[in-house]
Amino acid sequence: MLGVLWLIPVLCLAGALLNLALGAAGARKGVVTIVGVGSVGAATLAAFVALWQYLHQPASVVVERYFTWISAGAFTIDASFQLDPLSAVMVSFVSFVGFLIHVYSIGYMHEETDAGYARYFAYLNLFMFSMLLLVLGSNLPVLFVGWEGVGLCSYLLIGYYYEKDWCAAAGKKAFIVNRIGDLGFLLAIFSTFAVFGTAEFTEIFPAAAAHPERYATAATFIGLLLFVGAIGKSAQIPLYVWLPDAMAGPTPVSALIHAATMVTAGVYMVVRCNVFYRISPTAMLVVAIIGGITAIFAATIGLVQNDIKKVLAYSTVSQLGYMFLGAGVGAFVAAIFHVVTHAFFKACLFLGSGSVIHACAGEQDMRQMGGLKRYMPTTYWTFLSATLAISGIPIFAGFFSKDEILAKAFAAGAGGLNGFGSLYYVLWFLGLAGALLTAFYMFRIVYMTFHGSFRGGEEAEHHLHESPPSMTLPLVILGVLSAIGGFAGFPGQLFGKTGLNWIEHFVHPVLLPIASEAHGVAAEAGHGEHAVSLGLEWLLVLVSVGIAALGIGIAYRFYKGPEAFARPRQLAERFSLAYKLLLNKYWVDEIYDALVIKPIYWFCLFCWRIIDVFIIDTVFVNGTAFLVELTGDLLRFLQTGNVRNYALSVALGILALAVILW
Amino acid sequence: MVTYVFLAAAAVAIVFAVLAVVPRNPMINVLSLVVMFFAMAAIFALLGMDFLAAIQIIVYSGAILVLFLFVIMLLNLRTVEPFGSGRPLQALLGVLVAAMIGGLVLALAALLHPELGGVLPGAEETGTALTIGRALVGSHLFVFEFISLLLVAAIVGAVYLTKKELR
Amino acid sequence: MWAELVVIGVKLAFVVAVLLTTVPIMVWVERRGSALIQDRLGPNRVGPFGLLQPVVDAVKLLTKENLIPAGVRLLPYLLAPAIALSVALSTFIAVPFGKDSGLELFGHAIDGFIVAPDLNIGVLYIFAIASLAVYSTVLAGWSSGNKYSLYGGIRASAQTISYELAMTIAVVGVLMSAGSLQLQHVVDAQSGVWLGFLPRWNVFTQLIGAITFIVASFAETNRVPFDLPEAESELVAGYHTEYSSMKFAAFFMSEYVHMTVSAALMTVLFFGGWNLPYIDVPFGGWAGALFSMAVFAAKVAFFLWFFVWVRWTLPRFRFDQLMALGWKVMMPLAVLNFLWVGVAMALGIF
Amino acid sequence: MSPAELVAIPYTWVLALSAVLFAIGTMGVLLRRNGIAIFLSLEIMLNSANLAFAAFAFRLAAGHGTAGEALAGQIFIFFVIAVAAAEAAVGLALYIALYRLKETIDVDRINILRW
Repeated sequence: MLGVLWLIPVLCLAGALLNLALGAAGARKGVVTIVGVGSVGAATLAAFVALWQYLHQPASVVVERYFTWISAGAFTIDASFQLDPLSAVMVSFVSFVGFLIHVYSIGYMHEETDAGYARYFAYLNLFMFSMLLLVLGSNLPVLFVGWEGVGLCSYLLIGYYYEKDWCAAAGKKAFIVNRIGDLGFLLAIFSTFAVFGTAEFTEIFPAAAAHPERYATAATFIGLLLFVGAIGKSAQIPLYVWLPDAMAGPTPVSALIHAATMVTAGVYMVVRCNVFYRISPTAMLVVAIIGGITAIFAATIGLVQNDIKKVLAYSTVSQLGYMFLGAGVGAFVAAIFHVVTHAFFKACLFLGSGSVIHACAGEQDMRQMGGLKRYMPTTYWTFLSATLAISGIPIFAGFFSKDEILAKAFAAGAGGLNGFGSLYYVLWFLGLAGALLTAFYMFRIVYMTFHGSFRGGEEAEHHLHESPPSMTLPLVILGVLSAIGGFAGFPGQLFGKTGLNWIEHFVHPVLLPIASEAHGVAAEAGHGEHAVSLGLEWLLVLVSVGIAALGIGIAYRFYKGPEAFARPRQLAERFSLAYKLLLNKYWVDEIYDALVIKPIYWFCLFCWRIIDVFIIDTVFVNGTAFLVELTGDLLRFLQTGNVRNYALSVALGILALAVILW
Repeated sequence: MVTYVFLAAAAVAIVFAVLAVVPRNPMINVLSLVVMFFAMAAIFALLGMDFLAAIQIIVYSGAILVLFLFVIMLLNLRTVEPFGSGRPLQALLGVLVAAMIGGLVLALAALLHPELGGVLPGAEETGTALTIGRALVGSHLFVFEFISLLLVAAIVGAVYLTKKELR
Repeated sequence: MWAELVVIGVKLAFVVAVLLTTVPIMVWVERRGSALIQDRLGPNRVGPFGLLQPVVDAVKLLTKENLIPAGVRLLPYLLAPAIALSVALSTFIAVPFGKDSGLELFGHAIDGFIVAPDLNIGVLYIFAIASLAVYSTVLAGWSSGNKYSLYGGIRASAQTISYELAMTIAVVGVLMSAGSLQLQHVVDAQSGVWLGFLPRWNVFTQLIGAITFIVASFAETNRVPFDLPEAESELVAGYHTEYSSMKFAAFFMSEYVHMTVSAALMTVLFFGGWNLPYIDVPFGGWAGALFSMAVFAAKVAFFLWFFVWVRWTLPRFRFDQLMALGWKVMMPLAVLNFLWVGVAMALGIF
Repeated sequence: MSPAELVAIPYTWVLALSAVLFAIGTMGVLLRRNGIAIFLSLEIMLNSANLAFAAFAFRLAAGHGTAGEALAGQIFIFFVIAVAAAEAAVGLALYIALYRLKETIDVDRINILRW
């Protein structure tokens, strides 16, 4: 019935291959643009067609099987896609945002060489293919293929400027760190096969939901392993280190891969596997704790960074932390909701920053900016709307999603979810603090970049200019979306009308009902409204809004007006140690370097110098050769060159043989 | 009767084998080898292998040794080297080794129980030719074909080697 | 046992006598025939029609001085003519020359008018012996210590070897259709009628084979048009340049004996031996035997005349032409005949 | 296998003959310097080997084995002869090439192929 489902990724794949071919053939930018953007546009169209068809048919889950991918004895893996509320939401926004960013890339990358341009779009299309595969896959292996695919593309795109070795290094870092997570994911897949005998979502989740007690331990195990994978892909503590470096890639890439889509794959996966977490309190708690800590931790680092993209990167990390916090407190729908809104405003922010960097001729240090509002109004306004959204100002998208997560966290604390009530209170508080910091550093960006006077010097000031329409158009669309997109999840329960929360009702079927009510709280955590009274919820809303406003105010005091930059400097001097700590990102990279990388390096050095060079090369290889040469030198005297001697020796040999055999 | 014929043939064979090895004139070697092959053919015939006898004469005497004659005539060899000349050690060892190998087999022959041999019954008019032919294109077909391949290869190789351009 | 020996001895004597007497007759026929063809008289002084001429020639050869040139390698020089003659003579012992219907001689069965009746590799034997004819030429040419003789010897041997192949392969067809290596069976297989109207002679069933064989035997016997080894008129007279008197006579006789044997082989292999077309011999016993011998002799005589006829009709080939003919025409033709026989036997045509 | 008529020759005699011939041939190979002569001695050795085959085929034919076994010996001799023909052709061609190159086929003077 849904014929177009397979079309969505395959279109992108075709675009990618075609672009690779074009790049090899040395085609002009125009052709590449048509192919690259056109294919993704077509895919987006197909996605919306599929969505439309899906909405007009009863079944809540549609699985399309195409062919048997692996068949080994009893166990087979089909290449099959699944369309259910969750993947529907993901597909639609992934393809849409992806399309916008493709359009944006036309303007942003137009200075590249033809070959580079083609390469860029080929990778980008390939990424879209992998991401859609990931989202659509109806079993863990297919999902994993997409998972690895996006990893590969992120590596390729981070290292897009491979001439600069720090870019290449960043790409390698991302790839390697992701490997660690992928190991966990693989183990999870294997154990899933071991436990359930299959990896089809439509089979394992109902099975697990039907017998929660039987599968509790397995669920804990698998859930934790899956979460390891999610940590790697979604840049959570302790594996978040690759994401800030990933900013080495072109800004649209940062926007698409490292803000909007790929990094949220982990969240998607956790939500997809919500059943495991809901029947295993431990796993759930771990998810929540990691999420909460990451949220605050990354936010603190973001406070003092001066590279605009770095700040955005750390904010991404902390927002991802929020999403996991949501998942951890059982607000899976809220988490997905935040994924969507975050995709909107964070993409908008990155594209805006990209436009700014574009204007400042590649300058990324905010201290060299300022007063850009005059020169690039469109960018400014869209950026501002996105900033308000992320800061959680009402009406704007981010408010609804983030506030719902916080509310659910509080509700979990109040409801004593899985009996860890107090812990969830702490997490809620961390989230709140994170919100404050978020508001602060986001407005810090706004003020340092767009307000005040330009600090970049005259000649730089001359060619400040608004970006071309191909870049501003996506900005506008995303800005509007980040303004109004939140109404998809309007918290109707505040007004006693639950029906208003569209996304809640749409996605909720994904949360399969757990059979026995032993874990009733988990089931109930889907709708947290009974945990806390209506008044308390309103209070929470007001608190978070106030927090956000407070953050904005502080930012205003620090970076706007006459004594801008004075106060932060004083603070930095007073708490110089803390300042250094934050500025150097807690020296996490250095610690990892010392604890992990150096030992491995030394080990490799040992393998190289001792084992390879000495033992293998010297002793074995050259030693053998030397031995052969020596024997040759000795034996060559037998080679008289006289045939008759040879014949004689042959005869002697025959004689000896005969005597022996006698 | 048969026994005497055999002994005579054997004697001829041995004598002419020696003549084929010892004299320094290659022509004499070849000619005596012809005679020796005739003796061999006679022995084959005595052992009831008449087909082999014919083949022996046709192939060896009629073809191979003629080839030798050609080469000897064409190269018109002047090398008159006394038997076993040069390298006395080589010569001594050679004689010893050869004698010992022959002695071993002789000893073997002496140890074995001297049973009388027999003639393979063949069709009246074809003798063993028919049976051998059947076996060649029957159970031994592959080797037969392979031998023909080998001969073709040999011909090509010989033609190539003796081309003037080779040098 | 002794009786057997006697029988064999008688046969042998008979055969040798016939063969040797054929030689002078053939000499006379050759000379008169050439005269006839070239429209001259030929020898007509000694005896009626010069019939005694060969005898005189023989006397001359016998009484000539037997000189041995300087620088010849004596042993092979003397060996060569002997080899030639003995080879030519000894091929005949496997050739049957008459129909045997269980006759007796000295109260003992003569089983077949053939010297070696139970030589069951018949034709193979003939080829084995014939393949030795090369030695006579090679040795003669080489031992004469004369480069023209050497060239002649090499020419002759090369020619002999080349055409031997074609000859053998051509005969293989006959042996296949007869299913035997022995010539008496080959002859028996040729009695009767083929396709209803042709005599079942191999010349009809395997025409290509017959032609190949005849041409090849011309080359084997060093007769025109293939007489390069002794082309005295344009090349120096081949491998027996240095031979004179009786040694030369030996070569000479061997050639004619060879001719006779070839004629007999043609008769036996391709022209039905002593079989007459359509009619089989009317009376048995000695009469029948003699009659069959007469038929056989008549055919042989015809082929001998055919040799002479061709010799004085055709010009001589050049050596390269000869080789080309032998390898590029005769061999393929022979193989073609071989294939044809195989196919025909598979299809049951004969 | 139908009862074969015996021949009044012990097969060991044939074997002994082959031994003697083999020894002679070996001596020739080891002691002659003329390449052609060496080749001839080689042929003698081949023939003696053939004779050994013949000896045992002879014995098998006398009822000590199946007809197939007895025949195998003769067929092997046939193959040996064929191989000998091929070998003679190639070997003599080699000698001719060699003679063109070095004006001799004295194997003691063809010894440049060494260290």
